[in-house]
Amino acid sequence: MIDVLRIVFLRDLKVSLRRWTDVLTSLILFVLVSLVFPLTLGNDSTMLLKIVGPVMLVSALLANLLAMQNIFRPDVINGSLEQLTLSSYPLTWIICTKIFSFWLITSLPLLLISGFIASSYYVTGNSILIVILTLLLSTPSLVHISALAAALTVAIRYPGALMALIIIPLSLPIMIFGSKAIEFSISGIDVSAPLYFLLGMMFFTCSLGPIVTASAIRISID
Amino acid sequence: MKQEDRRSVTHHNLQSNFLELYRSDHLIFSNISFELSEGQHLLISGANGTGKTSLLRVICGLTIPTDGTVMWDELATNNVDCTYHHHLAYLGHKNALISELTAKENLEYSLDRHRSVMSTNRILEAFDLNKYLDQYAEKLSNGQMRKVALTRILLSDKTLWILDEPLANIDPPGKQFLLTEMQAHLERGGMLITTSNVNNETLKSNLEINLDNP
Amino acid sequence: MNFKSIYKLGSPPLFYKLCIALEPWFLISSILLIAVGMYSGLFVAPPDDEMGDAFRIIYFHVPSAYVSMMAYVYMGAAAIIGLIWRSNVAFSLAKSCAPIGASFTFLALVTGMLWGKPMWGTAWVWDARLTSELILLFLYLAYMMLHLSIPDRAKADRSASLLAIVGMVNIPIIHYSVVWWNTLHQASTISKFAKPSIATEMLWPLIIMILAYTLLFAAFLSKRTAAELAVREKRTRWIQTLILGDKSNA
Amino acid sequence: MPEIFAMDGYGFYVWGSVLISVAVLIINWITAHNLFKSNINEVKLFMNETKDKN
Repeated sequence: MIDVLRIVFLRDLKVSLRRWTDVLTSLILFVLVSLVFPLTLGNDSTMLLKIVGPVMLVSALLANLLAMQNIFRPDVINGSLEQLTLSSYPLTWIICTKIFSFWLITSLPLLLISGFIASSYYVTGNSILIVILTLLLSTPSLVHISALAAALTVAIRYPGALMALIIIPLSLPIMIFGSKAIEFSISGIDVSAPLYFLLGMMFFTCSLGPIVTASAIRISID
Repeated sequence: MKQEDRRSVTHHNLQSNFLELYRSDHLIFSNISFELSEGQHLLISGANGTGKTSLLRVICGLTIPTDGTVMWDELATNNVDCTYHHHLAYLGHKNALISELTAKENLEYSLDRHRSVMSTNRILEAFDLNKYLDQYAEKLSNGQMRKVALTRILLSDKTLWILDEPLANIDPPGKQFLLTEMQAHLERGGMLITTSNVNNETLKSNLEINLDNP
Repeated sequence: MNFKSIYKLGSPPLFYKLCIALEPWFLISSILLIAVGMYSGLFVAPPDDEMGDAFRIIYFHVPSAYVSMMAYVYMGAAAIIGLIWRSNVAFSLAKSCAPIGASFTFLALVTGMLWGKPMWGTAWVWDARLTSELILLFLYLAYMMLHLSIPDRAKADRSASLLAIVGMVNIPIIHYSVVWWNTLHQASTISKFAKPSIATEMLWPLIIMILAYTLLFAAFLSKRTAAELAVREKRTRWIQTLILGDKSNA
Repeated sequence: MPEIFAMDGYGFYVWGSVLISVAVLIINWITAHNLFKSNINEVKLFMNETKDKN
């Protein structure tokens, strides 16, 4: 079983690296969105410090929304997702590894970049670590919710708007607690409460997400 | 999997009774019953669009039929401890090849490859795919992609092969080799379900289901 | 235990007849109750000492908010039953809950804003309950949009039911994260429609209105479910005899 | 009588919500009724089709 998951993981990693333009689009979108706000709001540090949390989370959400559109779509078109559902291995675990490899490809670079972007927002000291930690805790949930939305809309021709309509309401708690965590760390308040919640949300979505996504795929492939 | 070992000695059989499928309220096929045991070949024939592919997808469990059940070793395929998918290899119209990977990687990364390198070379030699192994799958021609997909099926030592028009757009030598391979599979005690609308050089089949007459 | 009768209720013909039979009764009783409730709410109940007569909007806001929440839970339950037993009855129930629930959520939002205008001066106040209602409206829209954009009805039913279940599980999480976020921003606004400990003579019209709205929801639901069920079972013999049978009043 | 409608100054809001509630409920009933009628016709259409076919 484990070597099957390893095969799926390596295969998806290789495919995603070959399709590196998707990695880049989510990264570029993240940087661009974070670039727009200082330019439009002017660069006085108090204002920027106040909005760094929401900007980080919203751009992570948008990057996810874009990147996750083609997590299942190409595999359905070329028929390899059917082979995965027909394999004797549980589809939930295969979906779990697929989502993990996609998280590695699209969201991990965001974490690395977010440190620099946060410092460009005059964030100093360990708040930068908190920004990275918040994104580390919130992106897995976002990835799982977007994967579910992608699985539900895989049979639809233009799923863009519908995916946003599904993802954003479901990811509001992560948005709220994520931006609050960063805001607390900047204004020196104790950060553990929102971070614990983000951790809880992460385990909740990462454990139940693949199960629901697997059944969504079985239904869409029907 | 003790139960599995005791059973593997006895023969497997695939049975379906009164299968029926409606696609948004218009009938695709109904009342399909057959029993397939080891060494037998079931041919599903009929004109285009009479539901052959849908029937195959129902048999292999991708589509849930409106009525009727598919049984493997007397266990319904959606039963939890049914080992149907351990013995099933399905090839539909789509070749299940990832275009970003080369043909060799596609073969390597398919989940159920157990066969030795020697038999792999034999099949690749017969399909003369060796010179295309390092090409990306999207650059291969339709026929070559089909052959790579078929190689994956031939390599996977599953007892039941479900192939949707296996002989379509394959050149004569490849077709000949495929026919002999299918025959060898049946002699080894495997089971085979194929569809074909051009009923000329198909494998002689023990059972046949014709979907033409509504 | 009478599981048998409950299971029998799930059979499409019986459920269809039930819907057709009960619907007028639900409608009439709810209209009567609304008349009584509105009259007593608007004229009989004494004005609130703080808000004066503006508090009467509560008789329209709280029932619709209650029904909108109940409709989503009802939709989620029907979705679960539909996915497990693949029953057309449950899928029709889930599908017909969505538009009714969405209309009641819209109603709750509008009356909430009309309530906010005199109370806090601005129509839209980022109050925890109003924001949760708005998110609930988007969850309904997501369900309806997903159901509309998948051509094959059986697949649309199952995919949308999955979304309904995920939505139902997320409603409490979203609600309490909005409440937590709201307590951060402003001290909890003294709002009449947080648990109103209002006098009894103000309370009983509210109870009547809530009952009336629930009956109204039941009436709309049975009408729509009958319609959806008829379409899903149009191949069966029983629906055709029923339709031919009551040719007169169809 | 008129001061009843005034609702001491908040008349617009109270009666506004009353009107909107009644309007939305009536729209609900109309859409439900139309859906029922159109679905029943759809079933009838389907019956006629299948009747001619066999």
